[in-house]
Formats: sequence, C-alpha cells, structure tokens
Amino acid sequence: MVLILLFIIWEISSHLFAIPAWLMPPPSDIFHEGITGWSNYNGHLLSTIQLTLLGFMIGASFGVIVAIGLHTIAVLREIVYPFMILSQNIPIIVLAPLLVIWFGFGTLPKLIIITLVCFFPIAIATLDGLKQTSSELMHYMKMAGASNKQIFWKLEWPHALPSLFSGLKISATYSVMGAVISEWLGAKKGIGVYMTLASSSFRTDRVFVAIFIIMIISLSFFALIALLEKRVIRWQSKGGEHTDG
Amino acid sequence: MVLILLFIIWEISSHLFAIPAWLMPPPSDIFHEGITGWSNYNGHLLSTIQLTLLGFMIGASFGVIVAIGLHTIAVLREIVYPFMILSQNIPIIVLAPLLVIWFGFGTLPKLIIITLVCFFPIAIATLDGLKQTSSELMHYMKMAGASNKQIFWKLEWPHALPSLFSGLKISATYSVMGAVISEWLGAKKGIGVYMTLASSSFRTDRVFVAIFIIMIISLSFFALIALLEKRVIRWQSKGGEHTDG
Amino acid sequence: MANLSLQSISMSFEGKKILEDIQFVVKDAEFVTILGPSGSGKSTLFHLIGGLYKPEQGHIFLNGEEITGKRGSISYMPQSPSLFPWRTIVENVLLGAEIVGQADKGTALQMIEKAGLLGYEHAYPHQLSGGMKQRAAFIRSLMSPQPLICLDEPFSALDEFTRVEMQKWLMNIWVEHKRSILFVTHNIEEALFLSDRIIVLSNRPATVQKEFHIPFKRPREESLLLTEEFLAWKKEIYNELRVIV
Amino acid sequence: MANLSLQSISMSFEGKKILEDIQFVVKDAEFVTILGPSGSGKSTLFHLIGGLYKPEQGHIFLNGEEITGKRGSISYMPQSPSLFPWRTIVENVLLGAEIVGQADKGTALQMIEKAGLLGYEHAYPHQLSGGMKQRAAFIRSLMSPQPLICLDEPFSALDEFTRVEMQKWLMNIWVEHKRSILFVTHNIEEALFLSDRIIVLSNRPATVQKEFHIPFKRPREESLLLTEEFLAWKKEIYNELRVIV
Amino acid sequence: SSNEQGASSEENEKELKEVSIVLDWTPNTNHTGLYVAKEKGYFKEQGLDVDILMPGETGADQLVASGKAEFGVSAQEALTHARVQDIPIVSIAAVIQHNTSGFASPKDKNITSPADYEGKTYGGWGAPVEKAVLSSLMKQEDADVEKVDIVNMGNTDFFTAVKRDVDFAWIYYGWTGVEAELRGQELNMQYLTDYSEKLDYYTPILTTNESMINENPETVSSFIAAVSKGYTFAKDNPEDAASILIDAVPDLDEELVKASQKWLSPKYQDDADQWGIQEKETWKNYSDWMYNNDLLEEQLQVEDAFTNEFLPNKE
Ligand SMILES: Nc1ncnc2c1ncn2[C@@H]1O[C@H](COP(=O)(O)OP(=O)(O)OP(=O)(O)O)[C@@H](O)[C@H]1O
Ligand SMILES: Nc1ncnc2c1ncn2[C@@H]1O[C@H](COP(=O)(O)OP(=O)(O)OP(=O)(O)O)[C@@H](O)[C@H]1O
Ligand SMILES: [Mg+2]
Ligand SMILES: [Mg+2]
Repeated sequence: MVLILLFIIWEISSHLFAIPAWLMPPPSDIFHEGITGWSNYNGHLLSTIQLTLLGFMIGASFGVIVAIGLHTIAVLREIVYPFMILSQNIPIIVLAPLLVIWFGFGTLPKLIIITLVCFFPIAIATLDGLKQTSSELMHYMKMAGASNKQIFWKLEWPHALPSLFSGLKISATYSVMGAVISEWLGAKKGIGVYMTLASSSFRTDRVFVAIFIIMIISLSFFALIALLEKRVIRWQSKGGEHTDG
Repeated sequence: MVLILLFIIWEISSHLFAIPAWLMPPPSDIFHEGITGWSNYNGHLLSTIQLTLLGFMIGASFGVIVAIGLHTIAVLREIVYPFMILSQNIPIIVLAPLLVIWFGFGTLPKLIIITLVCFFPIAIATLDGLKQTSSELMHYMKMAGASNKQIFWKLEWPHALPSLFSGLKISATYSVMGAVISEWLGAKKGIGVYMTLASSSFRTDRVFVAIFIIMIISLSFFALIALLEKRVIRWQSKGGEHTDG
Repeated sequence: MANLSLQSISMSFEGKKILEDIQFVVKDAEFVTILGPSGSGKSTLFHLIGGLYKPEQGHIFLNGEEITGKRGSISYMPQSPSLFPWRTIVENVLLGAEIVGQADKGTALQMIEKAGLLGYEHAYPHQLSGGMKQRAAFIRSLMSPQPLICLDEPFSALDEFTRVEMQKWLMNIWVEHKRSILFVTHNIEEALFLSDRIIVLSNRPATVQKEFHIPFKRPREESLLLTEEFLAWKKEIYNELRVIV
Repeated sequence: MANLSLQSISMSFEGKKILEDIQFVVKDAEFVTILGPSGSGKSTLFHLIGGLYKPEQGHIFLNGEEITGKRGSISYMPQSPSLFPWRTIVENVLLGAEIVGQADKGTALQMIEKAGLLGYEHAYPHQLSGGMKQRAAFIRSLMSPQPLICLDEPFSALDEFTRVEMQKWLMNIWVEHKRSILFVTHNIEEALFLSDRIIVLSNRPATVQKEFHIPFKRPREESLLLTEEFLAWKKEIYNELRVIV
Repeated sequence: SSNEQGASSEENEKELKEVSIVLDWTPNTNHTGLYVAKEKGYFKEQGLDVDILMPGETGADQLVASGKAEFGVSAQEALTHARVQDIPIVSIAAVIQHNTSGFASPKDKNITSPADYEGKTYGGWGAPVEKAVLSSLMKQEDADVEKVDIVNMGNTDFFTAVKRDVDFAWIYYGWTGVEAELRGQELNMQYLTDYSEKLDYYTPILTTNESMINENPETVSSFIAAVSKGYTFAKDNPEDAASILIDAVPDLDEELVKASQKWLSPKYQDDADQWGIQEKETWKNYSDWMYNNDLLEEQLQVEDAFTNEFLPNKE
C-alpha cells in the first residue's frame, strides 16, 4: 500500500518537475517496459533466480558448517575467524580475474562469489547464537552426562535457531545482489547482464525494470525465510511482543 | 601464526611454479612495495580510515535507530521492513548517478553508501534481539508497572546488546569494503582510488598492497568491536562456553 | 492506603477455564494469604491484579478505582526470582523502586545486609544460590513503594530459620508502613502465622472454596506455633485443602 | 548398585571458601538427605558430584571408581526446573533418558499422568505453573536410569498434598528399583519422613556438622508424622540447625 | 539468420577450433566486426568457433595474458602499461584507425577550445593520464592545467555528471556523443587528434598473447582474416552490420546502435590502406609521450608491442 502511494508520488513528481526520463523514468514507463519487455528478460530472470537459490543454499550451508566448526573446535576459531573477516574484504575486481583464471567462465566462480557474500552473516549470527545458550540449561545437560554432540543438538542448536534465522534473513537479502554482481564476472544471461547492457546503452527504463526485478526477488526470498522461521520456531512465548498496553 | 605459514607457502609456490608476478606477486614483493611505497599510499589510507569510521558510526547509529523505531512502533515495522530489504538491493551503478545528482561529488554521497551497507545487519540483528527478551522478565517489568520506555531501556535494550554486537561485527567487516566501493563514486583520495589506479596500470603488487591494507583495517576494526563487546557485556556466566570436558 | 476488591473474575487459557467467578477483598493494612493446589491459578490471579492480562470477566478495584488491566498499582514478587542477569544484586534490588522513580541505594544496601546477602551486593545473579536469589527478589518487592504488596511463594527456597527471619522482617515492615499484603504460600503454618485471613482456592477451575479469619492476636510470637489452638487451625485448613485435591 | 563416597571435598568461588573438607558416603539403596542453611553449598555439592566442576581438593568415588569431574554418572534434578523452552512437556521429560539413549515415551506419558499433568503433555513450559514445571523436572530425573538420583529441593513449589503424593511415589520407585537417593530439602519433616540418614551442613564454609541415622521402620505411613518420636526427632534436628544459623 | 547457416555446415562443426575473445566493455559498435564475422560465418570459413565474452569486472588483458581467452579487446594505453609490467600481450590489429575520443561539454557551457577549460570543472576517473592529456592540449593555447578543477566522477555517466558540478568530460564520440545527438543534447567537442599527433593512439585494439603468436600463428591469422572481413563488411554496410549486432545482443538499444554504427563505420579503416594496420610511429609517439609525462616507469619496447604480420594480404 505504502509502495503504491510512493509510486503515485513519484509518477506525479516526474511529470511535475519534468525530470528527464533518462535520469529517472516515471513508474508508468518502467511498468510499461516491464510488461512489453517480458520476453526480453524472462530468460535472464530465470537464470538469476536459479543462480541465487543455488548460491544461497550453498552459502547458507557453508555458513552453518563454519559456525558449527568454529563453535565446537575452539582452536579452529582463532585460526579461521580472521580469515572469515578477510574473505569479506577481497574486492571483487581483484577476486574476479583470479576466479576466472582458476575456474573459467562457468557457474562455479559465480557460486563462489554468492557463497562468499552469503555465508558470513549466517556464520557470525549462528556463532553468536551458539555461544549464548542459557547457563542453567547447559548445567543441566552437563550434569546429565550429555556428550558434546548431545549438548550441541539438544541445546545449542535449537537455542541458536533464532539467531540463525536472523543471519539467514540478512543473507537472503544479499544473495540476489550477490548473484547480480557475480554475473558481472562474465555471464551470458542474468539480470546483471541485462542491467549492464541496458545501462551501457542508456536505457534507463530497462535499468529500473532490472532493479525492480531484483527487489521483487529479494523481497519474496526474504518473505520465504521469515515464513520458514515462523513455522520452525513455534515455541516462543509471546511475552516479549506486547509492549503496547 | 597461521597467516605467516600461509605466506611462506605462497612465497615458495610463487617461485616454484613461476607464477608471473602480474598475476599474483609473491608476498615478498608485496611486502617490499608495502614498505617502500608507504609515502604513496599513506594519504589514501588516512582518507579511507576516516571515511570508514565516520560512515560506520553513522550507519550503526542509523541501524540502531531504525531497529528501535521498528520495534517500538509496530505499524512502522510493516511499512519500513520491505524498504529496508529494498535498500540492500539497489545496485550501486543505479544509485551512484542519483546520489551524484542530488548531492554532488562530495563526502555526503559516499557516507550514504557506507551507511546503506552498514545499517542493515545492525538493524536486523538488533531488532531480533529486541524481540526475543525473556518473557519472565517481561512479565515482571509489566507487573511492576514499567512504562514502555522503562521496559525498553531496562530490559529490552540490555537484552539486545549481544545481538547488537553481533550486527556491529558484521557491519564493521563490511564498512571498509563499503568505503572502498563508495570511493568509486568519485574520490580524489582513498585506498579505492589507489587500487583502481594500480589496477589500471597493471601494478598487481600495489593492488595486493591495497588489499592487505583493506584487510588490516577491517581486522583491527573487528577486533575493536569485539573488545568493546567484552567490556560492555560482562555479566554473562561462562556456562555456555566450556563444551570441552 | 490500599483496598483491593476482586469482582467475579474469570479467566481461561486456550479454552481451559482456570479461574471462575473469583471474588474477594483485601482491606487496608490487611494481610491475606491464598492457599490452593499447585496449578490452581494463584499466580494467574496475581497476574490479573497486576494488569498483565485482562480477565475474561469481572473487575478489579483498588481504592474504589478500577484497575482491571492497569499496571503499576502493586508491588510484586514473582514466583521465580526473575532477576536481571546483567544487573548486580544491588542494581536488581533497586529495579522495582527505579521504575516508580524512587531508587535509594543506601536503604537497598541495608536491606541486602539484613537479608544475609552481605558481600554479594555486586555479584551477578548467576553467582547466587537459589535461596539467595529469592531473597534478592523479596527485597526488590519491599523496596517498591506501592501500598499493596503481592508475594508469590516468597520463601519457598529458604531454610526454616532464614524463612522465619524473613517472615519477621516482613511483619515489621507491614506493621510499620501499614501496607496491604496478598501472599501465596503452600506452607499452612506460614499462612496461619502471618495472615489476618486465608483464602482457599479449589482446584481447576479455581473458585473461592473457603475463607478463614485468623483470630490470633498480634504481635505474634514464635511460641504461637506450638499452641493447641494453632494446631487445631492447622488441622482445619489441612482438611479443607484435602477435600480439594 | 550405587555406592557414593565423598572424600574431603573443598571448593571456593572467587576466593570465598564454600565447602570445606566435606566427607560422607551414600550406600547402596540408601536415602540420604542434606539439610543446611540457604547458600551453604548444597547445590554446589551436587554440581561437584555431577562433575560440573572439579573440587579444589578431594575425591569422589562411585562404586569404587573415581568420578571426580566425570559427568553422566547421576540422575539429576536441578533446583530450578530448567525445562527446555522449545520442547513440549513430554519431550522435556524424555530428555534425561534420551541422553543415555533410553527414551520410552509410553512410560513418560504414564508418569505425566501420575504427576497430575494430564492434558499438558504437549504444552510448552511457559504454559505451566511453577509447581507443574517442578513436577515435570522431577519426572525427568526419575526417567533417567542411573542408579544414583540427586534431587535438589524437588518439592519446594508444591502444595502439601501434591508434595505427599510425590513423596510416596518417590518412595515406591526407590523401593522397587533399589536406587540410591541424595536429597536436598529445607523441610525437616520431609527429610525425616523420607530418609535413612540426614546430613546437616554448617554455614559458610560448609562442613558436615552432624549426621543423623533415622531409625523409623519402612514402609512409613503418614501417621508417623504425628508420633511423639517423630516430633522429638524433629525438635532435635531443628535445634541442630538453629545452632548454625 | 545465423541459425540457418549454422545448420547447413553442421557436419564440419566438429573440426572447428574453439577460441574465445573477451571484449573490453559491454558489446557496442566498436565490436560490430566481431559479431558480423561470427554471424555471417566468416569464422567458420576459417575453421574457428569463436565465443564472444563480456569481461564483467575482470578486464580482458589478464585473461588473454593468462591464456584463459585466446583474444581480447584492449586499448593502446592499457597494453602499453601492461607490457611495461611484463604482461605478455601483443596488439594484432587496430579496430579504429584514429582516436575518436575527446573532451565533450554541453553546448550551453560554452567550452569551445582547451583554453576555455581554465576555471572549469573536469570530471574524470582519477588517472594521472588525464591531467597529462589536458595539460598537453591546454599548453598549445597557453592555458594552465592547474586552473582546471579535476574531480573524480567514478562510475557516474557523462549525462549525469554534467547535470551537476562537472563541466566537461572525456568521452568516445561514437557512443556517448551519438547518444547525445539522439537525445538532442548539443555538445562541444575537442578531439584529441585535433590538437596533438602524439595523442592519436589506437583505441580499441585486438590482442593476443605471445604464446599464441609463437605456437599457433595460423589460428591468429585465421582469426584476423575473419575479423578483417567482418569489419570490412561493417564499413561497407553500416545498416546491415548494425542489425546483426542488435540481433546478436538484443538488449542493446536499437536506435543508438544504428546511429552509432552509421557514425563509426567510415572510421574503422579511415585513411589507412587496409583495416587493422598499425603504425610504429603511433605506438612510439604515444609511449614516448607517456614516458615524458611520467606515466610510465620505463620505455616501451615498441617493436614487441604490436604486429601487422597477421593481417591478410591485401587482395
Ligand atoms: N501463559 C499460559 N498459557 C497457557 N496456560 C497457562 C498460562 N499460564 C498459566 N497457565 C495455566 O493456568 C493454570 C494456573 O497456573 P498458575 O501459574 O496460576 O498456577 P499456580 O496456582 O500459581 O500454581 P503453582 O502453585 O504451581 O505455582 C495452570 O494449569 C497453567 O497450566
Ligand atoms: N557460579 C558461582 N560463582 C560464584 N559463586 C557461586 C557460584 N555458584 C554458587 N556460588 C556461591 O556458593 C555458595 C553456595 O551456593 P549453593 O547454590 O551451593 O547454595 P545452596 O546451599 O544450594 O543454597 P540454597 O538453599 O539457597 O539453594 C553461595 O554463597 C553462592 O553465592
Ligand atoms: Mg504459581
Ligand atoms: Mg541450592
């Protein structure tokens, strides 16, 4: 609803202030191009969605595995932690040639980039969730003679789930952008390619179509994760939510 | 230590497989350039650090404010949440011209980009932290007649601090990269500029010096936040941490 | 001054009727105890008086003013200590008073000493034994200035002697400040020793099964516990409760 | 078979001596109760037997085998219920048995019914009253198969009748399965009614102040509570404790 | 149209040698000859199956140097830098004979010669070469480069930049200039070639690496032969060539491609005897200029940087 309102304001101000279409086209133009140009970009769309989903799944799994690994093996943490941070600071322009040189122009280097983007928030959030288990329950588990594996699966893991979902939500948001960026690494199809081409031939309306597509994918993806969260985490008492009265 | 080992392996394999220096220079070259070229880049370095710190602080404050706002005003949440996700999906190539038109080539558009990068993980993590307060303590606060403001400051806020720090750590990691990216938006100084120039004149050694600088800044920044976390969150019992025995 | 009146209160959880048509008063400066089987709804009754929930039916008045669903009118000690893990003991003790804006650290420290927690003022809750936490929560409720105090099994984790100490202390405060007290306990002797009146709740759904006016003169001495009359009362209430379970 | 022996156990927290030279045994199929003032170190003693901490000095043997710092040898009920918020009651009850790999849902459901929690098998802990949680934790410890059961104030939140029910049940299980029980309570009557032997701990630092062999024949009937002999015993122990506080 | 031809020669497809060429940017009219050669089957005639790749962020030069791609599109300046850093790539053809770049400004800014740059704001990408070029141009009119305010406009495009703060910028007329025409925005343009012979360097060029030249000279010859034919076709049939490019890359803007092609087609070969020829003079002039302006750390070995030997013999 608010979005629609925003669109209307945008449309009106486009006309009112005569903002040139190449700078910021009115939504009606974008909408029009979005519909008539469907056949132009639906191939790109599919390819990006596939890439995003695959990349996100790999990235999320990797993030969770890293978090678990770092949590259970304390030595690993000190060694790997700095590398995790470093991994988030390799500029794409440096990484890109190396990845292409090592892995060619296939899907692999693209998946590596999405993974790199996605795993980090998940790993950090899950790790923090795993660390902050209630000490009371931890004492119980230890007194009851639970093995480390049991402590993990019966206590730490369920306790970390909300944090994990917090990380998943952040990553889901990033994953689409990650896929688009990875397509700059030389792809033949994908919203990223579509957008670059549109931008280099100054087709601002198409650029905006691309942006809206990216946004819609992200939003749906986020919503999906939020839905999943609701289904998985059912036990929470609602105590914390009614701050209204 | 592990890093040093890695450097040695890298150095040896550089020589062993005769990897051309323009593809991946041996660390000794990078190190040499890092020291002899200090005067070349120390101006860039300072400028980037300043930008990062300023941007991170603004981004973090903004993230916290957004989280608080969304948490306390339930109506806001539904309206703003989608926009937050959208904000993470506007490609820089689209945003850049708009920012330039609106704000010129100064520091402001750069700060906006860093803010955009930093605020999101903080807002999401803090929001999740605020939501998950213990219902037992919440009941106490309500029964004791605490106002919403008191509930927030005395219960939800301290409870969300660990999550906030989790978000801060993720953002701190991104902030340096965000600053570098924002420098592509037109800066005269900064590691991003230094790197682009090095890259366009094929000075791979300098590119790697830039990367190492970015990494070192990020790591120190992360360490700073982690240190702060330790000082602020002193109350946690260590129950959750000894999974070793 | 505090004059509490409950008028035909009913309450259900998830379709299960918990409280049915509960009706009683607590007069000014009166000490009333509620006895009832575990799970009958005593804590729920407190939650209703405190305004945490709204009753399905019925009204609650304090000094003639309706407080149904209104918070902050009572000073409350929950059944589980509910200490804030990030506050030291003295900070926890001050919380209730803080909420109404009357924190007085000097008095708090005195009370901590009186409760046998000397040396633990600056400890965090996880460093305390179960009984020590309970005493801290007890002091917290005493430090709140409201004229009606609701105590939910305040001494259940204490040894007999500490318990008697605390009882005496409570009596002194009650006599001195003329506050009204609503008290939950499972200990019939305690109820008899302390109360002006005892209200017995039946099992689910709870109704007011019986009310006893306790005629012992005040101040009451420990020797009272050994008198014939006391034992007779004890037997009577015991039998009343036996009927229920 | 379970034969526990504590040999000159000492323990400090943060420089404060809590336990000093504690020495006692629990013989096979014996029921031993520990009495002592709040904060004296009873729960800490349990934590040491359960292997959560290592004692500063001394050794713990179970059936001749040293279990100092070793976990999993006892079945344990902590002082606070410590139910897992994401598990339903039946899942919580099964946890202790699950850890040793012997979960039996049928028995669990029977026990839940016996504890008066019928209809709450699939409720989550936050939907239970304090006493109901305690009963769930109690069943959980009974479901663990270890021959030594350590119960830390298991009935403190129960009304007299439910308490007696639970006591009888515990006696039956104890007689039937010949398990050894180490029990903490503040209720002298309960201690006398249940135990073969009562160990009285002194105040901080706790030492074994006195040991009482309780001569009442088994099976014990409720009528025992009213006998002269019982009252004499009660007085004696009461006086012993009075000396301490 | 390409499909029909692909079907007819399906049987000998297996013998085709697979090679790839990495572009320097997104596909545009600088690349028309490549697409023509591919779509019209010129590559196939030469026994090649050519994959045209977009570089993304990667940059073609490293990929060509490392052998990940056999051929690439680059520019003289980049290749000069690369060779000085011992990166073994060689220019094998000039796509356009003369530099078509220059400094552009909207007409209303009234910048008609380098002398007018004084006191104006130049928007660039922060490379040292920009100031040197500006200085070269301005010196000829006794203007002082220090009086130009040089700002870095990063990735911002020309049209956006001149709306705000920036007065003039460095563009390729064949693309951005043509777009301005289409938009009806009038520009003042100072071409580099009009002011300094030394700045008439080749951009873009086709490149390969040294090991290709040493080990697979026939492949390079076949490739260039086909490409040469492609650009010749594009020179003679601008409209058809533009259609081929649009068909191959449908996401490009049709109007812009057509207009740009019309402008660019005559410039491919221009005054040269043959498409693709490179003069030693041009290479030497520019690298000397770069060296003298401290843009290079050492002198370029001009002879090794380019070669004409793979160009087809003139019929
Ligand atoms: N949030 C809730 N959701 C669902 N059921 C609840 C909730 N809170 C309490 N109940 C139910 O209400 C009943 C009464 O609970 P309450 O805590 O008031 O009992 P109580 O009298 O205080 O018992 P105890 O002496 O054991 O503390 C119980 O059957 C409990 O399961
Ligand atoms: N983790 C800890 N850190 C510091 N001090 C602790 C810790 N655990 C227990 N103590 C201290 O040890 C002492 C004994 O505690 P413990 O819980 O064993 O008492 P208890 O006999 O069980 O008391 P209660 O009857 O009140 O439960 C207390 O003074 C407590 O403050
Ligand atoms: Mg209760
Ligand atoms: Mg205890």
